Amino acid sequence: MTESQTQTLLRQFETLLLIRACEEQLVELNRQGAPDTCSSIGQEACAVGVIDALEARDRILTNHRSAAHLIARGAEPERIFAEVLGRIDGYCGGRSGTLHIAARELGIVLTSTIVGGELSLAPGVALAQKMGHGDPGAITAVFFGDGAACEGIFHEALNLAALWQLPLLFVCENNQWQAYVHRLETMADAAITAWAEGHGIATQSVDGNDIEAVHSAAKSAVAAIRADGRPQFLELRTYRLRGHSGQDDQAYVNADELRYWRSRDPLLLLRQRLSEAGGLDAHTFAALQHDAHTRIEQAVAFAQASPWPDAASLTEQVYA
Amino acid sequence: MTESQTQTLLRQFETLLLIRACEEQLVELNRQGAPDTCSSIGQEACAVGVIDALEARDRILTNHRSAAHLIARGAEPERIFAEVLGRIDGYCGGRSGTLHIAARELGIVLTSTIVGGELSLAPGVALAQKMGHGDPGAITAVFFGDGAACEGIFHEALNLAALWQLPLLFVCENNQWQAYVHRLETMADAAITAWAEGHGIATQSVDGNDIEAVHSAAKSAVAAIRADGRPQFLELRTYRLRGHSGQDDQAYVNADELRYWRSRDPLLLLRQRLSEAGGLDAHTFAALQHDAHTRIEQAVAFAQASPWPDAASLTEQVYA
Amino acid sequence: MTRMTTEQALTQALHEEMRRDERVLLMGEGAATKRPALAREFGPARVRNTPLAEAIIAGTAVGAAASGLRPVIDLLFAPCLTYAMDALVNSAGKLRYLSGGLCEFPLVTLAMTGSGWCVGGQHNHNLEAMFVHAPGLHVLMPSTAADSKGLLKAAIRDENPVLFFIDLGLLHQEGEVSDDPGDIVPIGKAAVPRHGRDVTLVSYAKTVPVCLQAAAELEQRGVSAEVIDLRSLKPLDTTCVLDSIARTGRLIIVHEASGLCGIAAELAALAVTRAFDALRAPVVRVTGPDAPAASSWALEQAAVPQAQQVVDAVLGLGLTGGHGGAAGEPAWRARA
Amino acid sequence: MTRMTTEQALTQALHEEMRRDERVLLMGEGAATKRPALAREFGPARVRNTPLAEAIIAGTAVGAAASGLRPVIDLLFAPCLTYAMDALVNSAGKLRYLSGGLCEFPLVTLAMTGSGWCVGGQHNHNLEAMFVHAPGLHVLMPSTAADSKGLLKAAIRDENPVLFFIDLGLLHQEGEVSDDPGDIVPIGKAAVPRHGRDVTLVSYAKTVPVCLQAAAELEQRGVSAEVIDLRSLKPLDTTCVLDSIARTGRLIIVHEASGLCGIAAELAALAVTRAFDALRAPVVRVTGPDAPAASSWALEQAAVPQAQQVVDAVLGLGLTGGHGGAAGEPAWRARA
Ligand SMILES: Cc1ncc(C[n+]2csc(CCOP(=O)(O)OP(=O)(O)O)c2C)c(N)n1
Ligand SMILES: Cc1ncc(C[n+]2csc(CCOP(=O)(O)OP(=O)(O)O)c2C)c(N)n1
Ligand SMILES: [Mg+2]
Ligand SMILES: [Mg+2]
Repeated sequence: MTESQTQTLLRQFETLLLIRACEEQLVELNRQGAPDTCSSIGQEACAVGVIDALEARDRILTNHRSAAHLIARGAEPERIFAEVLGRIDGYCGGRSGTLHIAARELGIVLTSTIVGGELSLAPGVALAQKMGHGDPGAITAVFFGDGAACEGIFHEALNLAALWQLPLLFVCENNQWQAYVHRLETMADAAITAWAEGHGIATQSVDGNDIEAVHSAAKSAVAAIRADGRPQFLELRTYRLRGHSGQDDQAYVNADELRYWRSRDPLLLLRQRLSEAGGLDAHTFAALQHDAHTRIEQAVAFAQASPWPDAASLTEQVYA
Repeated sequence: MTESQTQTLLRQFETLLLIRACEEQLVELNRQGAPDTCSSIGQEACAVGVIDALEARDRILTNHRSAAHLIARGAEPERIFAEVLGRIDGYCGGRSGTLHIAARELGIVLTSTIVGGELSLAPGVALAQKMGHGDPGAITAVFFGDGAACEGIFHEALNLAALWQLPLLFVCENNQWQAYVHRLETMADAAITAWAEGHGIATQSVDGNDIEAVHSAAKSAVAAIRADGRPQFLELRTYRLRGHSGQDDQAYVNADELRYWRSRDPLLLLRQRLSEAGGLDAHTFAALQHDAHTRIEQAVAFAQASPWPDAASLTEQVYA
Repeated sequence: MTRMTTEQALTQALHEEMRRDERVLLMGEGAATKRPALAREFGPARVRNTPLAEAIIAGTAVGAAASGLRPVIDLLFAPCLTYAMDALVNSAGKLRYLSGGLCEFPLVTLAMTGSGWCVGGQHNHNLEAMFVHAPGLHVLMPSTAADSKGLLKAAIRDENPVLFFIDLGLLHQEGEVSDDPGDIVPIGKAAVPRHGRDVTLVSYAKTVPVCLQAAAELEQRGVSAEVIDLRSLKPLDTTCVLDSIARTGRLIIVHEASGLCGIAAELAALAVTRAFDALRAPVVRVTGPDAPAASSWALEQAAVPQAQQVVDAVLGLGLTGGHGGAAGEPAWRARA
Repeated sequence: MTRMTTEQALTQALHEEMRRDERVLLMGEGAATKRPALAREFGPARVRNTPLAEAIIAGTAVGAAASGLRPVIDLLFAPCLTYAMDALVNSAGKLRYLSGGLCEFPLVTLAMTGSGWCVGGQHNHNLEAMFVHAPGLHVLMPSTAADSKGLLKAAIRDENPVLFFIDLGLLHQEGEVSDDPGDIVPIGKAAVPRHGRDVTLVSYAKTVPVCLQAAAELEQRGVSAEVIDLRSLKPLDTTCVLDSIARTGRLIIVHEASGLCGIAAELAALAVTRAFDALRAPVVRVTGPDAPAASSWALEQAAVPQAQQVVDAVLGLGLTGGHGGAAGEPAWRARA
């Protein structure tokens, strides 16, 4: 590994730590009575690997499981926590809560928590880019789950993107679960890429817990889209290490499967990789983790101090 | 050709003639002010070839372009015309009109004119069969267009049918048109079968204007479903020889394409085939055609004499 | 002014607005085929035939609207909107609010509905009230060619997602239409095509001419009826309706859609919550039944309010002392 | 009688009905995972986890219902119904009628909605009025554990397609529930949990307890309020409501959904079209706003009618002479 590669991985590792700390804190807050959230614990490498392959001019759409995408894109944990807690300083002034956070200043332009909603909206964002709105050469990336791939809108979005040659990167975080249903109860094993390939879209399926694999697949997909303007498809095989949301105890999860994927925790994998390359000793690791936790503690304090939105604003911004 | 093959084809030819005469009469009635209909002129071989491969115990779902399916299944033209004209003796008492005709006595159990609606309903009909309702060993056939294949529900229906191993025959009459849009403006050329194959469903694509090809493909698909209980997919490549509906003048249709497909009119093809096999001389042909027209004239007279539904019945049968 | 059909007026509105603003684009199943002059002038990037897939057409329009374009989508028939409900109701109607005002969705959705063509309940379903009930959307349904043009232009210029319903029964009716590309009809303002003193008839779309006919007949019988054409169902011009009720004291709402949780319910509620003291008689709803649209001409006609029913309803209020009770409402209407 | 939560009561209803009638099956995303006892007893053919695809779940239920089965589907959250609208509105609601009565669709669709969990507008949208407006469907939304059980059982036995809305805010509230598997609560009958003379408070789901609380407070102030729990939104128990209005002369409708073309509009219309002479005061709607549900607890609470608002609305009718005009309605409500 070159020094610069190590530096990149180290920076990415810091982001993974921040996301993990954020998600763990959200679970803890929920345990204390704050609103429920869908954590991306176990899937952090997908978010960071893909978003690091995008540029500031690019646009992103995400869904209910968005904290990792937000943080990978540089969102302030302060404003994420404020949003989840329903406070005025949240990215959406507390209106969204955890489920539909958009942050246009970061290029995270639309978020839908209707499963498949992000897929319905993404071609339009890419169409606007193709028709000259936004920065030249910009593309759109849409994050969605394996569950969303079961919705009919997935098929419609793939067909339109292929047909109209839209600069759109489909990123399926296949975390094996669709709320309380295992993916293999809903589809054949290799179904998702088979469906995408049925639309003639170039497809890659990679280990979503290996950030280098994700990052390099994403980079090549993004380059291809910028070169020919056509959509690309990325399946990231990963795992939802916690329950669907909040305090879900995963009682319905096969213990062996969970054990297997825990051993493949993306943070563990990257830490090993960095250690082996001599880029991360125990001391540095402890320091980085401490930084992440400190940052999150500050964020929570900020959020808890943020005022509630004024009830008088209840019907503002329904209409333009 | 064996004598029995010739007899089969001759019987099928009579049905084609009856469908054609029916459709032409519907166009003429519309010209005179009766409601608009979507004619299956050019697609008759699809209906007859598939439905002849089914048994009485099987169930059928169709859509807005249903006259051929109805007649192929033995529907009385009298009651079809009465239905189109909104009269009490129609299959649905005039409630449906042309667009949603169901005829449960014939096993044509549900018809939706929402494009894709038939696809949404069909797995449920097949599920009931699989779970022991209806006749043992029965299967369901659902007819739909290439346009319907663009709707997301197509993907959802394929996935569910494959996953739950439903005894369901998907029959896509790919007539190259989706109302006023050519199919190739909406999808890649081989898209429909590629989509079905993406679901791991066994697929055949045959010349829909060649009734023997359709019939033999349908027979093998039906046999396969009865044998293993899994869905099968049939793409019938055909052509909508008239406009989308009523008096549509097809001004937007490429003249060469239309000329090509007119030369491949399924009635023409079967007539040639029968003539070559010595099963149909000019005299017999004229006699058969005369019979078909006479039957249709009677049907129209019946329908026109049928009373209008009573306005007092307007809100009956909304609720059970 | 030029005489033209509603269909022509709508196409003209599209033409003018696409010329005025290059961000406007038209998408739909057959949008280019059916409006070839637009396709020629603005090309395939701005006038797009789409796959037959309402959900993605609508979703794409919503995404594009949030990203600098101003899409108009033609979803053909109102019942097809059921496939586009997520994009329209959950995305266009809610994401501006839920994001704290971060985006706007300037987009127009066209859909036809209404009786007259015997197409039956899966192509003819007056479900506009569903979109009035949902937050964040505007809903228009004009009755004249002129309003169709002027309101469609206003809708295209509006920053909100607009549902624009076209009454199939009015599509080929002619009217005088303004030639000035600058003329629009403001959203949210009702028209009063006939002034009167004794009773207010509120309607929209196909039943506006029905009310005007009823008003003419009522005049013969010494009753002066005011006719209000809502045009815009959301926002509703409550001021216009309340002013009229304040003068007439009597309200009859007439429309083809079911009255149950429909516009008629909303206006009756408006009257009894905000004009109670002015009301001198029961409000009457003369609406379509709680039933799908039957295809048969005989049943289609029986479902659509007719002028005579409106006249009977008015006379049933005792205005000329001739009738009493719920006259004018056929039996099945009693349940709505 | 056994004390249990609404959630438990619903599961018990499913249990009993699946035992009684082997045609009943349960399908949905997580249906088997979340009700493991049912899955164990009735097996994977009758308790089915489904792919995440509401349109085909609903369509399959409709097709199966027409073919001898009696499906119950769990579509989780009301806003997800937007994906299933074609199957529910165009197929289940219309195809019986359009086929001339050839088939029936005995199926139940479960969906949760309502405030209390800070989930925001894409999981919390009280859109039950859309299904009341659409023809051919029944719509239920109970307020107690007992009614939840009894009505779900009735819905499963009914030959019509039923939308069964579960108020998220009531899911874990407990109540006494009948143990007799033969007990059902008839569809279309309102309950009157409190009788009164001066004013009728009509509500359903979460705001029924709100009205009961308001009624208790009003009693302190010498006002006797009757509280009607509709339970069934379609068919509506108009007789119960009209009888009450005939006695009290005053009507206040309270619900969390938007009032615009909502149940409140329908009931206000009912009053002014069919009980005009009995009305002694304006009808008042105390409802949620014409806005998506915001996630923030502060805004969620501001959107949901509270007992004090109901009390103020009643007092605003001048019943004790203390208040006048539109008191009790916050400013934004004036527009609805
Ligand atoms: C249309 C729709 N159906 C159901 C839900 C409830 N729900 C929220 S997330 C989720 C699981 C989604 O699975 P997947 O797409 O794989 O994403 P993941 O949660 O695994 O990230 C469900 C069922 C919803 N929000 N929208
Ligand atoms: C969801 C929906 N969208 C649009 C329509 C209007 N429409 C009726 S038939 C049709 C074309 C359907 O094309 P296809 O599925 O190929 O069937 P075909 O008419 O060619 O037999 C259209 C657009 C409809 N009925 N339903
Ligand atoms: Mg998943
Ligand atoms: Mg076609």
